[in-house]
Amino acid sequence: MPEPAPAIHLRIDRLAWEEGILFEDLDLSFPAGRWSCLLGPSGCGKTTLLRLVAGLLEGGEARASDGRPLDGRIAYMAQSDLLLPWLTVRENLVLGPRLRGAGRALMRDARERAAELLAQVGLAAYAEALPQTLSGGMRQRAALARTLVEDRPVVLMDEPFSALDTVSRHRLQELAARLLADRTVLLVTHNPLEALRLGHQLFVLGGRPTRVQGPLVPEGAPPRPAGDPAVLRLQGALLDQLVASAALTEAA
Amino acid sequence: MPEPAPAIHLRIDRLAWEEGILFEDLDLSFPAGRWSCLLGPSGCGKTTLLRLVAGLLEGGEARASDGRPLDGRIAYMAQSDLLLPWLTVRENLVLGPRLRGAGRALMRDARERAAELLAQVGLAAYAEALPQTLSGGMRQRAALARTLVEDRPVVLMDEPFSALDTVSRHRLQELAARLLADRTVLLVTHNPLEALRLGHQLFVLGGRPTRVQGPLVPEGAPPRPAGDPAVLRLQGALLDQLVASAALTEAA
Amino acid sequence: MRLVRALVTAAGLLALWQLLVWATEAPPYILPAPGRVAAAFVARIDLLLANAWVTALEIVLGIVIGTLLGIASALLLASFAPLRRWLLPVLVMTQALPVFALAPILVLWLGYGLASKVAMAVLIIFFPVTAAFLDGLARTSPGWLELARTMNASPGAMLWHIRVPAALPALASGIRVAAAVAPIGAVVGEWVGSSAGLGYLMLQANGRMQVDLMFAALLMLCAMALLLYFALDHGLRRMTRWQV
Amino acid sequence: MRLVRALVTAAGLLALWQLLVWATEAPPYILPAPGRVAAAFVARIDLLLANAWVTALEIVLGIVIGTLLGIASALLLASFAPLRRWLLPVLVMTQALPVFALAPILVLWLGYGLASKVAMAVLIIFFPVTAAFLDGLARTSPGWLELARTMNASPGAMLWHIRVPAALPALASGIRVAAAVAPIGAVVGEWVGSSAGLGYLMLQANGRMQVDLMFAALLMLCAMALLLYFALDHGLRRMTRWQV
Amino acid sequence: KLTVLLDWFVNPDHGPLVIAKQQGFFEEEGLEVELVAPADPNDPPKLVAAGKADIAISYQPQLHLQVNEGLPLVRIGTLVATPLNSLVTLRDGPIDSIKQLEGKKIGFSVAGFEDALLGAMLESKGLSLSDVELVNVNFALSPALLSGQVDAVIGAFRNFELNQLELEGKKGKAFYPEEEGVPAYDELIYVAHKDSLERPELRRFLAAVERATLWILNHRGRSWDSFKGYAKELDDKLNEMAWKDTLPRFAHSPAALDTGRYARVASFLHERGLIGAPPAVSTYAVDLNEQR
Ligand SMILES: Nc1ncnc2c1ncn2[C@@H]1O[C@H](COP(=O)(O)OP(=O)(O)OP(=O)(O)O)[C@@H](O)[C@H]1O
Ligand SMILES: Nc1ncnc2c1ncn2[C@@H]1O[C@H](COP(=O)(O)OP(=O)(O)OP(=O)(O)O)[C@@H](O)[C@H]1O
Ligand SMILES: [Mg+2]
Ligand SMILES: [Mg+2]
Repeated sequence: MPEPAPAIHLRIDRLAWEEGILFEDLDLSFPAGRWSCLLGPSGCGKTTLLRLVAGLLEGGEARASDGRPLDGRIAYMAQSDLLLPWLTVRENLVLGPRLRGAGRALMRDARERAAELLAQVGLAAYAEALPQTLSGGMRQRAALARTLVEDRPVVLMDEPFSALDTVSRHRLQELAARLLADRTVLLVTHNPLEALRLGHQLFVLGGRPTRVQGPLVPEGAPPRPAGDPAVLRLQGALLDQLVASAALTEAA
Repeated sequence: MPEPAPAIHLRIDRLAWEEGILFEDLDLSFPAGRWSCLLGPSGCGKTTLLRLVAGLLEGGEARASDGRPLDGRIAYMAQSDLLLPWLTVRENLVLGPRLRGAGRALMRDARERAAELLAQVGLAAYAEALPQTLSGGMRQRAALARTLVEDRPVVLMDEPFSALDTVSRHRLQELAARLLADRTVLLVTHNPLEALRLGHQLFVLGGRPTRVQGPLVPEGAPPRPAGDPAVLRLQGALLDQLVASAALTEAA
Repeated sequence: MRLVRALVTAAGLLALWQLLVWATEAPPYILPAPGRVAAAFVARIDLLLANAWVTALEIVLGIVIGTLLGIASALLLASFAPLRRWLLPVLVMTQALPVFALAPILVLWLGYGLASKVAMAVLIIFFPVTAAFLDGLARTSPGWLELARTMNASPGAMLWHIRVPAALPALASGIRVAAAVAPIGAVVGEWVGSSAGLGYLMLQANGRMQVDLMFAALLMLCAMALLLYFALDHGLRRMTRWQV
Repeated sequence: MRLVRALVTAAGLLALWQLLVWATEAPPYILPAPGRVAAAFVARIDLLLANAWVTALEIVLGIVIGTLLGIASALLLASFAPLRRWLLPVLVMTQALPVFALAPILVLWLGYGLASKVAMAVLIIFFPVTAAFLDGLARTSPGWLELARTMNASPGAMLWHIRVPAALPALASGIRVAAAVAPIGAVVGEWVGSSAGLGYLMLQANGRMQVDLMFAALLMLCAMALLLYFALDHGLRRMTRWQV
Repeated sequence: KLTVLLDWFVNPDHGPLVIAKQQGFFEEEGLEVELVAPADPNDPPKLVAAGKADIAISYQPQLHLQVNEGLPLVRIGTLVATPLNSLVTLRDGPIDSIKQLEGKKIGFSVAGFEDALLGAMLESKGLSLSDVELVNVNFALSPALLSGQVDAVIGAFRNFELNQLELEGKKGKAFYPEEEGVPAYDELIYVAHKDSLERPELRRFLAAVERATLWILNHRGRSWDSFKGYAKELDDKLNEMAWKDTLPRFAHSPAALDTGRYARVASFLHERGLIGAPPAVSTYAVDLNEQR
């Protein structure tokens, strides 16, 4: 990693769409070098939260604990894959360095890294394919690989494994956990088990305006095996929280 | 339902992309009025199979057991939501009847049905919103509602719940199971539990060229509760099959 | 704010113009200074207005008919691929036909009146519209088309409910180009046996070396073009409001 | 197959032309029958070719310069929003300026040689290119732009690696229109001041009442326009091959 | 009702037509006359030949070309009975004689016979067409000359371009074709369709323009007022000057035909290769008042 990952503090005074207030008077802290998982009913604002941290949306203030700007230290994997249709998978993977005008040496490094990651996400054979010819899960894997090529201290991922089958999902979770072990990661997921396996702490969002509950803090270091007692113990509690937050969101 | 749902037979002689042969010499039968779930590693050809049945791809022959053409009896929910950005959610829901040039009476019926379904998928408040202002999960719910408005005897769904949180996912599974109880349904999913809850029979795809294993047939009528012994019993076997098919696919 | 910007732009252009006159020492019979033109503008305002009115009518008719024809031909060509293969070359050819070669033919068929001038404007306008719209129609996202197919959309419904709305931004782009070239279309049309209109006035003033009057007419034309463009642009933006 | 189609289209058009001549009883000095034109074509082929060569050069230069200028101005306007607000009206105005009004000025600066005609063609070509490309650049999917932002792309890199490729189909559409109107640009240029070229030949033939020769030159021009259009179209398709 | 296609925008050359309208001479002949200005002077004869108008204003040399190409046109009257066309240079420029044009640029506005005209003029001074460079400058004869883009222009009307130059503060020097080896011709003539010669309206039309011509000659001062009253855009300095210069050149007897003049120009054009063997003058030029 290029530098130690900072903690992140997010402060939202008020964020409203036409349909009403989404967030109001919210303070959140995501500890340094840890995975924070965000769960909650569809439409509660998880993606919006990530976009605020990434600086893609006005209306909130995200600060790094080391006082330096976050800009340039974030890798963001959006909910849709955003692969560029005119670039091959390989070219898509090194889009970041290319956009930053990386020199020859940097580009070579990035290309090597990309080739490695392509193999690790199981797309080695598709390096020269255009994204349009890939299946949904393959596209998502390519997007994940691109995010990992970025090699940033702060990583925001919006449902990065949602289109994957159980087996690849498991494998890629391990891969991400390993490669992003000491990064500050915000992971949006709908899969409670995934959150329990990967998160140092879990936040559950819900209600209108959306409030944040938690964090739930499973014991032990991620990635935890699915059968880990810490996971099993918290599973019930997490599910209860999710049901409650869904009810809360709906009632409003 | 307008008419009894037919069984479907799919015959593929050979289907190849640039990267190699995907299917070869394959015969599949999906029984009438039953849910068939398709599982398998990412990129193994699940979407392709659905597209073949829907008649969107050349290379396979799908026949209905009643000998009549399938054309016009299929509702297809693709992996991406395909909501039209210039139509409101409500208008997107009645796109089918509108495209078929439905008369006033039919359109009124469709609109009523759409309003009902919007409420059932929890989007009643977003009827007049444009799709771009919805979250990922909300878009998927709208797409599901649109598929259900179609009210066809054969329904093909490609990972219809993948972007949903646990609670809504559970609720919409019930909804779909209820509304499509006696339809011939092909459901692509990556969630083994989902398949076990919803499927009358489960097919696992894998290998290169892709072969189809199964069907696995859980006891009892779907939707089965998550704790159902039939589900728990088969869970291990299914996972083993998935791991095996993933390995098989990778080896090639 | 907008008005301010418009005024500042205008002032800037005038300054540039005056500078050009000074810098190139262009004689007044080639590029008259703004002051002279303004004087001519004021002195002959009745003449200018009377002729502008004629041209405005031609422009509006040309835009309306040209756009409608362009839309219709794009729809036709998009619906029937064989037709496209056969007729597209013909459309391209119409663009290469110089007006004066057609003028006697047009007059022969349409007379000296408004019709032949509007026809000329239409000829100039309709290709950008056709080309842009056709391109938009051809580029509809295949996912939507497949969805429509599974919904048993007739080709007509598919066109109307999917391809046309999806191509509206492209059409808007074409109409913008058309709006910008419409005035020149009308002016060129007035070369086809005319006795009124800004184009006529310009030719006539040019022939008499009343270059200041000619530039005054030109100014009038530019003002009309701008008005038309931005009015249409405003409307087109509303039409494609769902667009980013 | 393609050749067959081209030949059949040509034959069809000739038949239509002949029919038109019969139906409207257009006299040969207004619309000569295809036979007469063909005869003139064959008889004066050396004259036609010599002049076509001049015009072709003007067209090609016009296309190249006009497209490059159009691309450059679209890039500039897309990069700097304030610039767009100030300069777009000016661009629109350039479109409304009838060439003949500018011709004396252009000729004054560029002389009667190749330059003034190329300038004329450029003037006609560059707006469709600018407008279409600018539109494409403005409509880049916001998701990609946000991605690029999180990747710390400089505005330049964002333009070059995201917005430009995303706008290539729109640019292609603009270039197609430009290709179709380029010949008329060159001809109008020749019309205003020249001593060679198909436009000059047409004027001359028209003055001598050699309408059949004029139409032969027109035919030549159409053929050149078609060739240019389809050659460019072919190239443009390759350029946007990732497109559906 | 008669439709008359002018050769160009209404200008002092069309004096008798405008005055006949203004003074009601056409009405008195029971005619309703519409004057239409085209943009291309070559169109009116074609349209008359095609039956789209009754009378066109054309140029005598043009008529020979038209007839040669088979247009069914006949000259029925003369509007301006002398050449107007001239070769013009700037008086304070370097060119004082045709001889000095060698190697120079000459601008012209395409009408089809400039090269014949110019060729004859050059050859009378021992030069030939290949010694000069001809440039089509279309609408802009005077500007091209004034701005030095060309050294001379052919096709300039002596009643018009010379005044234009003067208004711009320059003096032009004109070389007259009829003084430099070109046979004299009628600059502006009325042409009608071959098959319409029996129409009584044509003779009444000529009678009206004859009256108008005489009226102009009798009322020089008032005639300008009457002319400029026809359309607002006519009232300017240039037209006023041109009016004075044009007055003496209107055919005093519009219907009268000088057969010899037509035969001479025809054989001149034939010699210069612009037309084939000239047909009999009577097939394309008539005096409507003869023997009828
Ligand atoms: N248009 C195409 N051109 C080339 N290859 C294609 C095309 N469409 C699909 N493929 C290939 O076919 C294979 C199967 O794709 P398909 O979309 O059916 O997979 P899938 O089982 O649905 O995967 P996922 O679970 O990731 O959605 C993939 O290897 C893909 O690259
Ligand atoms: N551009 C926008 N205009 C209006 N409303 C918006 C816009 N973007 C988001 N919203 C609204 O904000 C709310 C939160 O959206 P967000 O995408 O953050 O949800 P989410 O938690 O990511 O949901 P999901 O799990 O379905 O992805 C939704 O109700 C959505 O309708
Ligand atoms: Mg989201
Ligand atoms: Mg798929």
